[in-house]
Amino acid sequence: MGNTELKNIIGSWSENLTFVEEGSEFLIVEVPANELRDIAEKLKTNKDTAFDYLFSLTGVDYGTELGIVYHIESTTHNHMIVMKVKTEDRETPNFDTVTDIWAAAYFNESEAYDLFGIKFNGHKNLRRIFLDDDWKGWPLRKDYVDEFNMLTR
Amino acid sequence: MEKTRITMGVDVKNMETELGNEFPGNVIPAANGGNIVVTKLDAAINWGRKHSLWSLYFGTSCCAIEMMQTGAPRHDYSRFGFEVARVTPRQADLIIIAGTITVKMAPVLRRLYDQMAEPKYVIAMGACAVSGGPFYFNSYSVVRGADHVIPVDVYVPGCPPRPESLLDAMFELQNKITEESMAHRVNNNPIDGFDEGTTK
Amino acid sequence: MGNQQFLADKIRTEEYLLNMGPQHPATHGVMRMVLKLDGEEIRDVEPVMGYIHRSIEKMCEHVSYKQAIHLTDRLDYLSSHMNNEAVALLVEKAAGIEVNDRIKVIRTIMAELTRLASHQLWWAVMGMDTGALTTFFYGFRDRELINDIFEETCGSRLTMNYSLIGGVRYDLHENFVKRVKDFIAHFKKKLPEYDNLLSNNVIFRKRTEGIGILTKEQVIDFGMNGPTARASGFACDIRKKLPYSAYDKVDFQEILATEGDAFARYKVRILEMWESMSIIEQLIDNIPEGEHRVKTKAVIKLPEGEFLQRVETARGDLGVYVISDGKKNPYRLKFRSPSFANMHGLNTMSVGTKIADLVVNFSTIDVVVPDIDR
Amino acid sequence: MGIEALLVFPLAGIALIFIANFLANLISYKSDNPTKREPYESGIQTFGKTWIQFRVGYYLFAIIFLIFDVEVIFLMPWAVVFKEVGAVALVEILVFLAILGIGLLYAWKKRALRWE
Repeated sequence: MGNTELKNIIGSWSENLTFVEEGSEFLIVEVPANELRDIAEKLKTNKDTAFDYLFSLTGVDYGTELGIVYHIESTTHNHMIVMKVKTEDRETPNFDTVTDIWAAAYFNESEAYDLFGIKFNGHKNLRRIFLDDDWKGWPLRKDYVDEFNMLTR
Repeated sequence: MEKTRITMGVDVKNMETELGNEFPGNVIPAANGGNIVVTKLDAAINWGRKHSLWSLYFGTSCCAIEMMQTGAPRHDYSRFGFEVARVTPRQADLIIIAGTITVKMAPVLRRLYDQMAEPKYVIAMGACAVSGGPFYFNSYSVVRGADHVIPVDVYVPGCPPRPESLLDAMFELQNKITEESMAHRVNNNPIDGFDEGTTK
Repeated sequence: MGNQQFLADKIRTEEYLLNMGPQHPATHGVMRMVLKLDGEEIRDVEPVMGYIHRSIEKMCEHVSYKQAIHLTDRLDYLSSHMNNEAVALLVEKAAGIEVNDRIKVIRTIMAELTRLASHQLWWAVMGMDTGALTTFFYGFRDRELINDIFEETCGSRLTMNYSLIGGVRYDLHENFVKRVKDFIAHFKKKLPEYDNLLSNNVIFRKRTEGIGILTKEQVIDFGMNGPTARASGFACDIRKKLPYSAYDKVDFQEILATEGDAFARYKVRILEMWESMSIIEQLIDNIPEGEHRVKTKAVIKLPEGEFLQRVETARGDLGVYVISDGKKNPYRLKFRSPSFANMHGLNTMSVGTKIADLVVNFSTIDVVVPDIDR
Repeated sequence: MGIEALLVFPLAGIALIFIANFLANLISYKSDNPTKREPYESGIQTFGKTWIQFRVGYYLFAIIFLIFDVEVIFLMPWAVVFKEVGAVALVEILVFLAILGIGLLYAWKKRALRWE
């Protein structure tokens, strides 16, 4: 299914979604944080979209905002969509979890928390999976500085 | 019979002066360095010990594949006495650090080294174990060299080193064992100095 | 004799935690699994990763695209060529660099040889995990032949760094074709030997059949991929879905099984070895002529925007996702690792089974730990 | 020669133990550190209680195995002298095996061999 039909179907669900077409081969949907869960729910359950395969969940630091990029694919219709969620607040950024919609988000959200500090409310076991528990700071953020370990060249 | 080999080993005594501050963190010099007097009894014991070094099953990343290749039929290190890779440190004499040591893995390596039975030897295999290798710069979680964690006897360059160079490192370790003497045994002071390879 | 069932229900048993820790023969590297056990039965498996987290994604933000290719070798070192190819394809597609047919065919042959080498190593270690040490020696003996081929053409045995942006580093060695043909002839005689040694071995069958069953829905929900997912019937082969390099010019069959248990995952990989050999045979005789490298600019800058490239490695589909802001190094480079996704299914597979079954399950999802920790 | 031979064997055995230990201590490296005494659990400190109640089935299997293992040890000397002793040895061993067979039957009926 092409990007335009996808845009119409998803556009009908809520007004404050913004769609971006250029700069990427897939349709990009920017979703406000509070509507994340039910858009994700609709994406999976709706018959025509049927996005049931969470391909990847990436944490990104856009300089001022922190965001999560979901690449979701449909195994029946073989198309993919990119869903983005952003938040301004860098001290306690948090989004709703999607582990009960796609179980593939379980470790991915722990990784986003571990490397970016983004919390997911409702996640059963949110912990640092890669770094030590007493590691200070979130390493993949752009403003992470650690002269203790990191020799930048 | 004086051996006329070009030994490329770093002179243990004045290691600090040579390295200067380019190499971050303090390096734990290997304990059982070369000594002078090797009695007949030492020679007999060392001969037996050097031909039956069992390595610990410790492969963290890519070098583990080359270590397995060295154990496999073509390069077969059990021709020289490294018969088998034991799983528990209690039955291993030699730990081949095959791969990167990260900050989270360093206390585990340290604990395994402490739990190994004496006499124990260490081969740091691959650029990551020698000095952090390709992950020296811009990486926040890699210990730059396993000798910040435990004293290393033989270093093997290469990323990953060929099985032949690992075999050569094993011969180098065997030469080092022949020159060991009981008089210079490690008196049981546990080595300290584990600093995650960081610039203090 | 009274009919009192004194064994199971009367006496209360307690659960305890056991570390199947970073240094363990069955964890294929430094994966740590905290097992909640009742006697020998597993109640819960919680993988603790990060013992080989080398912050490759942070490093990629400081290096240019050409240098990033060198780092991808260390990700999933058993399919190092496909990782290089993934980043190379991404940058070529994004920067609009056209690659001639010779390069595509060389890349496909090298990818299939790497897949064969990886499956051989998996088979060797799978035998060792289930207690048969001979498979270790058989598997590695044949793997040495592939290493000779790689060494002669790419210069290195394991981390080859052979694919570049706009081609491959060296042209094929003159007796590359002869060596590959000899290897295929040799391995076609040896693979049935593998079957007699392990696949039809009754102990191995008993250890793997009916163990760790995953249905197709579970596999999709967990986001699993690669041979592990194809064993449950989920057709996720990127070489078929989104063909790249020379995969569209080759006809091969995507191996699917339906049982979804450990033996199905084993069988899928064995049959995939046959498919890889048939792909190489179709390509080896007609490698087109041409340049092995296309002229590219010294510093390659990608236009603004984001790019995704998916490649089928030996473990599943590796996704390289780049956000570029037009500079010479990527703003954010994320590797979507196949083994990291496959780890989601481990808990469902092994709850209720014994520790020995967990070893078999873990070995059949064929995990490479630096691919998980990145 | 009878009584001395009887004494030489046990004494030689005990003497060998002490000699071996003494030699080992003489030439061995001794290094002791706190972590060496802790149990080895793949490189991680053990956590959680390990002094727990586990299934009784494990204990039963161990005991039953022990019985029949010792039984096999008894068969060894019997097999060595079987040729000289002839048919009487066969009858003796059958009686021996029958008694232990009854033991196995008892365990079987008491469902000690059932696992689930």
